[in-house]
Amino acid sequence: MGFMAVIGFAVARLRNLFAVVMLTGIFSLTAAVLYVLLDAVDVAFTEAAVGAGISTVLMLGTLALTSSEERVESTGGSRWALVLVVVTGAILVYGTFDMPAFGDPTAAIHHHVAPYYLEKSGQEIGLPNVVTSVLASYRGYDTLGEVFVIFTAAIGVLLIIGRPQFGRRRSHRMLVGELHESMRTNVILRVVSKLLIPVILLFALYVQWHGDFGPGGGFQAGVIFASGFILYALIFDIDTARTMIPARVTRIFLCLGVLLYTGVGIAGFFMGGNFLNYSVLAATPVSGQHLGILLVEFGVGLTVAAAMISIFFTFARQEH
Amino acid sequence: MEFLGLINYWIVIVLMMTGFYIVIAHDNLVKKIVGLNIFQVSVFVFYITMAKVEGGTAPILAEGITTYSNPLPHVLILTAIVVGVATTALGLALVVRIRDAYGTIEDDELENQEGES
Amino acid sequence: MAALFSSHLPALQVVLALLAAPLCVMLRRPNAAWFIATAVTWALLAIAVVLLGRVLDIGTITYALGNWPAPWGIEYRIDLANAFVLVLVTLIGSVVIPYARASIAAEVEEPRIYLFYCMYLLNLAGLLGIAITGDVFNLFVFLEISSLSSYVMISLSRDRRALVAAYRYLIMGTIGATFYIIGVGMMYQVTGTLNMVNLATLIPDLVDNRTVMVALAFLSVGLCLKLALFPLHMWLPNAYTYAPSAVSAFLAATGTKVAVYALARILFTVFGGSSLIDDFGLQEILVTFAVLAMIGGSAVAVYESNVKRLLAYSSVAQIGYMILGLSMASVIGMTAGLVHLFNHALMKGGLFMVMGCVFFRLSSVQVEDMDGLAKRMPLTMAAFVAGGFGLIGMPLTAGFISKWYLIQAALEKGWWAAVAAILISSLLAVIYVWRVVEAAYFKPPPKGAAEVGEAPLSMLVPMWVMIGMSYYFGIDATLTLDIATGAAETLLGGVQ
Amino acid sequence: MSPEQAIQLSLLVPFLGAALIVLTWANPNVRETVTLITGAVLFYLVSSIYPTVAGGGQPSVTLFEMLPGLAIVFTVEPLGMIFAGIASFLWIVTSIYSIGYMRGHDEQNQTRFYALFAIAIGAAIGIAFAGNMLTLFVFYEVLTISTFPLVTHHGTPEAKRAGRVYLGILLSTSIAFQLVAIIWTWSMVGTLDFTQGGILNGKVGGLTAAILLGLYVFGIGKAALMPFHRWLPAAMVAPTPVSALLHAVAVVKAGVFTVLKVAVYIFGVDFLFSIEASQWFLYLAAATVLISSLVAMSKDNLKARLAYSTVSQLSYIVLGAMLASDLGVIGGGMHIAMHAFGKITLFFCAGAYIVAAHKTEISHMHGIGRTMPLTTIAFMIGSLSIIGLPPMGGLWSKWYLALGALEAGQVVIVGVLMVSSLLNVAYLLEIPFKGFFAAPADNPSPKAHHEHDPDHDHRFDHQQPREIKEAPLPCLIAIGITSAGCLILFFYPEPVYNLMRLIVAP
Repeated sequence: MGFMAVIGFAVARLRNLFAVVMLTGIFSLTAAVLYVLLDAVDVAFTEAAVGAGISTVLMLGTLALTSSEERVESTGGSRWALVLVVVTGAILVYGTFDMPAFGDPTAAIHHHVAPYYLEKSGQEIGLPNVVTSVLASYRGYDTLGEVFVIFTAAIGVLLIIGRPQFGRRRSHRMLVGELHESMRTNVILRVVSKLLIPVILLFALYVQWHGDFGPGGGFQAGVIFASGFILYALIFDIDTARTMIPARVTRIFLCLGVLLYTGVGIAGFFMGGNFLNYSVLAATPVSGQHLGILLVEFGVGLTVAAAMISIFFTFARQEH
Repeated sequence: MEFLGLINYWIVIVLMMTGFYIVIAHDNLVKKIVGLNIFQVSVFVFYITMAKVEGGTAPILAEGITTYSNPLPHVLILTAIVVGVATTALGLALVVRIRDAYGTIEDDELENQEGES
Repeated sequence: MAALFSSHLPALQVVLALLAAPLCVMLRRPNAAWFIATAVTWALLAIAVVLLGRVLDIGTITYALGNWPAPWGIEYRIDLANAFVLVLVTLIGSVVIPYARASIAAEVEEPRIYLFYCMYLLNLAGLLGIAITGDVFNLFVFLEISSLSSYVMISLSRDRRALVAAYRYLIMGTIGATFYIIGVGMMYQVTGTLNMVNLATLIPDLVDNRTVMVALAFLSVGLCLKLALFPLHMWLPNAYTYAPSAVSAFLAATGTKVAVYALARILFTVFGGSSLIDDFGLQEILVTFAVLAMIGGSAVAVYESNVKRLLAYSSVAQIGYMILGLSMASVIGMTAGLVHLFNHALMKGGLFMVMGCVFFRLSSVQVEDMDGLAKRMPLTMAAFVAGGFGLIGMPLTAGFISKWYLIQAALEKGWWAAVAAILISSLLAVIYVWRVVEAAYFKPPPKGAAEVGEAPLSMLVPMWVMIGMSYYFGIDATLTLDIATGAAETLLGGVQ
Repeated sequence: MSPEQAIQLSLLVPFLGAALIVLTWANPNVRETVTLITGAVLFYLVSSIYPTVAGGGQPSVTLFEMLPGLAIVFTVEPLGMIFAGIASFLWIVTSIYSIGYMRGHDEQNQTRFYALFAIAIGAAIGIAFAGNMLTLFVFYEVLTISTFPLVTHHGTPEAKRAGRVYLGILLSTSIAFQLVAIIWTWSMVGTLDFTQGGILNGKVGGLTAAILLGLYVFGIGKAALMPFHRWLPAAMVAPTPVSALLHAVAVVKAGVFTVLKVAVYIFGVDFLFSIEASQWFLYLAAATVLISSLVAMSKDNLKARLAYSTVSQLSYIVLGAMLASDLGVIGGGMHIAMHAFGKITLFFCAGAYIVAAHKTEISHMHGIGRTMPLTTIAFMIGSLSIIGLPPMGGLWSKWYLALGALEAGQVVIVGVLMVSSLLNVAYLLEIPFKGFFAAPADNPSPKAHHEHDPDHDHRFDHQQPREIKEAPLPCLIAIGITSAGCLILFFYPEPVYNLMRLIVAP
């Protein structure tokens, strides 16, 4: 944690944005490690893939498109900013005084809702990974909402920079700057990645289906799958990567994912349950839950992967 | 004794505030978004920290394990992370467009140009 | 079939819009997308009305998503308060969307239009989701859906300043949302639940808990950022000024209103049971800012020469009215707040639509470009006058009703300063409305002014429908007032 | 036809008339016929209610609830009967007059003029028949808004400036004071219906009552009580028929009418008498009477002088209300009628001078009686009525006001009445005297700068024609009717008097 704090300050001070972005990546990685220590394996997984992976790539892309140096700005307003921050922090610290001590098992937080999940989800859902059960079933509606958030973002990015005429004409190799140069010529890298990428994609599929038992699930799978492609695009050529999955296709998958999720939810109606009730989908509630979660997780995976790919390529295509 | 139990929270707060400071104090639009990320990530850490149970394990049911950490915050944060990346993506897209339209990504320079236009 | 769906209306209220959004993307045709958006919005209005009727008949409706009982699952909980808001949002949407067709076609590049309607549907879904849910974290998720889509919609206009406006809105909006989840986290930490009703039952035992206090503070600040309460309103004027007209009309009439509702929900349903709000002095703080907003907003509006920004600042002031009403924490004050929420949505929506028509013809909303416009666009400018009377609070307009109740509530409390503020700000309203009216009616058209005609019928009709409604509810306000009073009682009554 | 139907129709007719006028814009003759017919129908309807009211009945119509428990209600009681009767009758006369005036002066957008005129009258009727304070307030504001375009009719810069003053004062007073007073009353008493004996009677303490009274009296800006009187002189930029009917009768009388209503039905005479605050407003009114009379003297522009005279005459009525004595109220009510006829005659004459002789400044009216004898005689009659000399109706109202003052033990007020009558003599009779006795030749040279006054025509300054040149016939007819009215009201004041008695002693 202290390490994170250090990074935080470094980010605040550094002027070179590339360095800043890299540090942010490391920051999320450290956070991920921390999550593992704190038993939040799924979160760690996602944070690593999303925070350290996707956002970093996106930021690099943006820097390539804008400027990589932060101008030394006049710190006129920042004094007030400091005051504001200190005050907010003080209030928060004040708030902590009645918080349960760290890890205290007697805290209210662990005794109201959570135990139910831990005890009941075994019979009701029948999945060892409680997080998945809660995510996909008990609070499945939140997850639906979140899939729509990512959907919104993907469409939004398409809307905002999705049309070539808005990018200034530049050769796309500048996308990830010099880094890119070396990568494209580096034989070892190419060979390794050629071998690596299929593995990544396979791993993504594994994560997708394994999510019910161990850490993993739709998000992680989707993100990993996407990063596989992005890696390919970075090392080889964006155009070929694009031809493998044209914009149309990503867009279709984007929609199919959310439609699948919502569809499963609505199927609940016809089987006589409420929205997102999986128990009614099959003969026994448990198998119903299994089926439902499988389907929605797949939906999530589809949308997330499609969204990530689409966002990435929309940034990438700025140059053409 | 009690305070030892709170130290984690305090560090988290420091992290949050660093992020928050970057957002409001810096003029560079990308930097602002970086700050936003740090701010949010530290909030996630806050959630995960509160979920930890002394001597508990990851909430993946297995024989012989009785105490698990609290799964609900994990779920919430999974959601929040995705929301975060979505926001980041949108923000960056806007930054790119702003750069195209104004030729700068420094907030105060933008304000000057707005004043003129 | 009908019976089947009628039992799932609460879910459909939101899901229908969610479902329609990807369809728009897949169809990739502006007209088709517009058609879907219209059909869905109207369907949603029907649903909202039916739900309101049910709530009036049988009281609060709850709907457990996935049949998981609260607090373990997420539940939809519809009482008068949110039924009222649902009707408001869908109603505005139903009027704006036919208007949007021509307006958007004029202000957004053709190839993006079908995606725009997808965004609109997502935004609608988000707002409805906020209004209908009974779970604090679920509220956050839908808050984000609506926010992200609004950022996008704002950035779509051809004016480059829209980009910066959208970016600043994004930064401030996200800060607000983050504050909100910090608050949620703290509440969860000390109570262990996310369900509003459940929280409401647990919090009273924790009144002197500092964590809860801070949680309340962060929740309020976060939501106040979203509803642009002075001094957290900085994002609003530019966002409303540079967004495409239809978007300004829709957001101005719904976005902040839903946030106001959310604040009321948190303050009175979740924390209502506890004495926290009083010990905390939150009431005084809110009232102070509300009054400042009312006077400051109107005062700035007087000097604005861009009429859309003028309206935006007047919104800042009018939000002050609503918060003033809420913070009185008395049935009549709350009624005033809620009824003003509704009336102002109609008036301001209508006025922004007027500006849309003007922009459609003049491609400018500067007041000096409107000299003598009344001769060239009589219907449009007449609508502006009619709507302006509403802002001033002339009798027979909806604005009169809200003002009547606000003043009555303030008198009941003996808050003379508040009464004075209301009066000052409505006198300022006279000035800023009149500046436009004088330009349009008494100034001669500038030399070589473009010979423009009226806006197309597809824009005029919805605009007048909106204005007309604001008069209907000003002439016979019994309906809105009865519902608002009921809603106020449910909110203040805490949990039934 | 039942009085209830009559009420509904008489509220409907003016607005229908306005619509028809707009529809028939193409053909002036049809348009003005429509105006006249509307006026006639309206007057018939209103007078058809008279027997019921005179018989002590108070027909009432409830339209719909605007706020829960607060409806739009119309109830015709004697005071409203008087006001409605005068307004609707004088509308016919004014329409006749304006046909002559507007054509003789060929004003632009006459359709807008006639239509808004009709709406304004409709609003006045609404005020007259209003059954509770809310209804009254609604039509009060409608009247303000609908008369604004009439004030700015000429669209000249100074018309616009005047319009701003007009709207500014009337709106802000009504929003800032009157509305608050109304809502406050509502939240304290829970009703706003005009009820005999007053609804606040005994419900509120002295201080509250005093504040409320202040809010009401100042909130009713149309009553032009100083310091909120400036809008009335400003409004004189309007075409003369507007000044005549609206700013000598409909609008200003709506103001004082509202004051009387508040005094009689919201506070109740006895309760008002018990509030010593009513004293202050009594003296304020008295002060207004004197000051504005003095100002009137200093005005050379005839319409401006008449405007200030109106300001002072209105305060007579406020004074009558604030005396809070039966006779005072009677006097006030009667003065609504008497002053209406007198003042409208004067304005008609002023308009006639403008149309026929293009003269607006009194200093130019030497010998005008030779060219326009009838007009000047009418002016004489009107003046006498305002001054309150027999054989003119004005006598009665002043008489009862004086009695009321004595009844209330306010000898000072009697003195005020005397003095102001003398002032009236001074500033009103000046015109007919100059008109008849002053020789046209000795046109005082210092007024040379008026040569450049666009309003008047140089031919008339240099060689004064001896032959009669009266205003157009319609104008003369109108003038004849109203000045006759002044006389008739002297011999038959009973209708008005009896109605007023009903109020104080039902």
